[in-house]
Amino acid sequence: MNDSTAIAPMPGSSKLAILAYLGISALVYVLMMVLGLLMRMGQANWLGLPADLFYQIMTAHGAGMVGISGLAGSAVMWYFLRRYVDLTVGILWANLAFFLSGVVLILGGIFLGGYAGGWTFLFPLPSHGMGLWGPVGAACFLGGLLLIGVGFLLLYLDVARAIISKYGSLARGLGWPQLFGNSDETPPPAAVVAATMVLLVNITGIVAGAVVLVLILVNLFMPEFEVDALLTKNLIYFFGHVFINATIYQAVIAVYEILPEYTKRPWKVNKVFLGAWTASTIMVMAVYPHHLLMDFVMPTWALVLGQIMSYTGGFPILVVTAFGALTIVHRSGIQWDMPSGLLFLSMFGWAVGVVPAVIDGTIAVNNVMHNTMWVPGHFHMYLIVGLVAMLFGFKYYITGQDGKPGMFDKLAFWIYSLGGVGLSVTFLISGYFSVPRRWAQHMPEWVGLSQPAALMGAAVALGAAIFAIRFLTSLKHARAV
Amino acid sequence: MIQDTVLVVTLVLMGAIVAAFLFVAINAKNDGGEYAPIQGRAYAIRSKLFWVLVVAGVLITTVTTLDLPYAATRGEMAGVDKQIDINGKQWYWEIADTSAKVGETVVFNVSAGDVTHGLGVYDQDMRIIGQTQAMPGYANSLKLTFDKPGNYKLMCMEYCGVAHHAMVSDFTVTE
Amino acid sequence: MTLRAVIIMALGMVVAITATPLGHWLESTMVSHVLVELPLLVVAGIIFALPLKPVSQPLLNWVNRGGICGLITASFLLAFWMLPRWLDTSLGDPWVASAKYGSMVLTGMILALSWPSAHVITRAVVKIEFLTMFFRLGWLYLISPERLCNNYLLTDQIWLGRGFLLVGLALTITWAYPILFGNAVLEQQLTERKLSID
Amino acid sequence: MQYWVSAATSFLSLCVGVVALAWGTDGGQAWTAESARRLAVLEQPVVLPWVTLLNQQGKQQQLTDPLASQSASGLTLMEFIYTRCPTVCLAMGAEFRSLQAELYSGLPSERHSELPSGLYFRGGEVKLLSVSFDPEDSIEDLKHYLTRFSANPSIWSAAKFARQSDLEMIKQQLGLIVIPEPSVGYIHNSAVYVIYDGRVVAILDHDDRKGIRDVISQYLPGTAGSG
Repeated sequence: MNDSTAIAPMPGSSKLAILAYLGISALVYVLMMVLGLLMRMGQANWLGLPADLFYQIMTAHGAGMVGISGLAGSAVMWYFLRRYVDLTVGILWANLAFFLSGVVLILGGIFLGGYAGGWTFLFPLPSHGMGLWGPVGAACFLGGLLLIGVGFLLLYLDVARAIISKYGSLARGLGWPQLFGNSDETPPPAAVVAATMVLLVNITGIVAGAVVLVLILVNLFMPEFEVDALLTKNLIYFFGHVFINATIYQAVIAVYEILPEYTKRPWKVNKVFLGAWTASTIMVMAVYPHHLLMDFVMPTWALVLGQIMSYTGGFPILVVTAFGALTIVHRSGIQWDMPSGLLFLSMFGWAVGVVPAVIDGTIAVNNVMHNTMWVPGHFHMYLIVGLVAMLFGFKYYITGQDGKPGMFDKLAFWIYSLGGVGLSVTFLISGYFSVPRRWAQHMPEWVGLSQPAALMGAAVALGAAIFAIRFLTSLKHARAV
Repeated sequence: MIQDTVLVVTLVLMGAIVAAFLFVAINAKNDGGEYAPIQGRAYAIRSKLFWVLVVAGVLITTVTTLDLPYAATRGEMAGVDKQIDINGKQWYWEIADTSAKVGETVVFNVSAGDVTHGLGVYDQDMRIIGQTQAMPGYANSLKLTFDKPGNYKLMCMEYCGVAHHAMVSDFTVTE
Repeated sequence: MTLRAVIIMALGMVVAITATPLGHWLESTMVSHVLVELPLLVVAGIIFALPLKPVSQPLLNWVNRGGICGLITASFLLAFWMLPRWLDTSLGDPWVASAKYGSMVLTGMILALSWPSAHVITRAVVKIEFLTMFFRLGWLYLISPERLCNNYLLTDQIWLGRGFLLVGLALTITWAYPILFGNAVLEQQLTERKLSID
Repeated sequence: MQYWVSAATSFLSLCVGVVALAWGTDGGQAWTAESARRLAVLEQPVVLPWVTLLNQQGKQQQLTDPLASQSASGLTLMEFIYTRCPTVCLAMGAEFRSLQAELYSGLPSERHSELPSGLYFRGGEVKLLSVSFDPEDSIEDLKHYLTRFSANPSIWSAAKFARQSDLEMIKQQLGLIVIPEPSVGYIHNSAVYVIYDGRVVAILDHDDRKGIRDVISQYLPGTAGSG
């Protein structure tokens, strides 16, 4: 690899790659937030957004956010995991290459091919563009997703290889001998446990996604192969749910690694911690039927299981990770700066977002809340205030911007966090008023809800833009990888 | 209305989490010295919290799964006054009958002709009283009892293409 | 058993399949055609390649580094004969049938000459793509509204679909188990060939 | 250097593979042998060989000329059956019966505009022919087959091969597959063969009514209404 372009003073292809991941993600986040803002402004009647463009933007916003979260989360995981295992830098670059080619295809499919079938490509919508898009546009979109999947597959396989060659097996990576047996060996560090969980669920998810994407592609060009809509939906939600969940599970490694540095208190990997991550591994894969609670034809047991998993899935987050963060910070004499502040905020965002999520996962509630604004309400809470805060916290950390934050940083922190909470709460309140999600045009009585939401969205985008600029202008101070 | 309960419970629980984080954030800067005692107290609280959540979870799960909206789809039509077939298409609803009487228990047999849609039934205050997915190849049966007369709306809840938001039909409940 | 004996047995198997009623019998149902006959030919090819390995290694290092070229070629050969059109045609046309037999043996040989030099990530990708393809094909065969091969009944096709899914499942378990719970061979492989991509 | 050679060979094998798959599916158009032979016929019509058939009256006739009355510019829809067939041939027969009703409206051509959509053709210019490939089918069996579907003898005839060797030739030339199967009789590929001017110009699904109409209006533009 050619290192001459690496950023001084610490050359290294891996550092350059991690910074490329983070830089690209910072820009894409801001861009996607602007797209989100445009949608909210459209719904607020402040912007004349034609419906086709709205839905194209919606598709780009969804696919873009999920994809870039996966990319940025994997950078965090990679950065810390490399402290413990031997990862391959070439694979990191390869993933980025696959990702960017996938993005080109997806954007082409959406804005040239007119594809506006939503990032969830709910079958058989991709083949029913009704003139707005044709099979080629849809195929570009789906092909782009496939390419991105291949890249991530390579990355997770390399992570698996590295973990297995050091610890022997993935079960050991999850600390099973310590959890279930009487092993006295030191359990693997938190980063390894989390990475093992993530690679397990994501490889499984990518395989499911790769099967269903190809089947939908076949159907696009050979409609006589009629794919079962319910089975497809199961696979899509399995894949989609696992992937978006895993973004947070890999980014949280930053919290495990950085908060102890600040508080001089270790984040102990004990049985409770290991048990929580093993439970998460299973629950993240088994919880997806909570997306299908309104598919009455699904087997009742699967749906009840979806409700139960959705409730218990909150345990490891609330009782172990968020509680652990609180414990480690409480009366620690921590110095509040951008990394510690954003990471602490992120734990709050994740924990608080679990509440509306779990409540919506109750069948009786889902019956009036499913596909209302309540749903984006909960996940915007733990993506904006949780995941993205986590990622920007890490970006401040890696560019050495700890210590006393500047005025702009502080301002951005408060604009971003209050805007994020406010935006999510307006989503939730809209859900309370039964406003459906994914509507280009809102009924007059709902417009009043979208207007404050648009303002909050603008605040979030502004805050994130300041974070991004601060990151990109501090790259030269970046830590060694 | 169930939405009110949901909102109150959500706000209370979110409030509790806000309080916990604020409490820790405010106390964070004071150095409490040794970590072990702090950790010990925290673990004690955590195990209590765990058991509270477990017990609450068992109770809530039991109560909320006693009455599931799936019976009609499984063919239980006892006490049903009327069945109405609804077929979702890009972008309109084919509805066999657009009216019912107050007090009637209606089962909507919902399917789709092209792509997946979602049938949401909105009351005159524009609040959802029930919904189900409309999928090609499947029929979901949504059972509802209309207590109040008025103009209800049937709206699409699952994104189905560029005129998704225009997929609204009227449904009248008379005395 | 000596290598020579194994090769003679493999040769016998190829002859039996291509020149005796055994082949016809295996081809009488779609499941045995695709999931027994073709894999047997591939296995024969793998055996035939065993003595070639030391001889061809210098050339392979040159044109087939990391086994990539070979694995791509083998994938396309397999994909080609998974096209219902050519599987179907091979039953009536002796030329096409010979091409099928030949390319399956060739696939085995290419695999045997590529796999040992393939990087562990390459192997994992190939394995995952392979089992994913079984799930896709199984699903497609189960939902196909019409006969894909004129020579086989619709029910035959459905059995093959189920067969694909079963094989996919079996492969998943076989390959996932050591990764999840560990085995010595795997660990050794992984530590020996740590990296070489960048 | 070694690295680049291998990269080049890998890329080359990728290209060759893609080309091979494209060739093997006629550019993604023909994934099955059935679709391949249909595509081939569309591109290059097959000239029918001189084959003698025995029709339901026991009379000899040529494959290309099922009804003596037929004019040279006429069109024949042919399908291959066997009369004991419990499954697909029944469906094919039923389809031919309804096609016959459509073809034989009994109206003169100047009144075609009065016909409801779907009833396009005047009888006499399009003929139907069911050919049995089963050597066990007798003249009587053919007669029964036609009676079962209320065939109009001026439109629809049934026939068998006068010499079994002709069947082999037809199988070769048209890609007709007939495999004896103890439990069901035969496995065969069901299709409608459109014969025009002694050549097979299209092969279609037996229930592809729209496709059949389109071909007819393509070859006999004067007789068919607009679809």
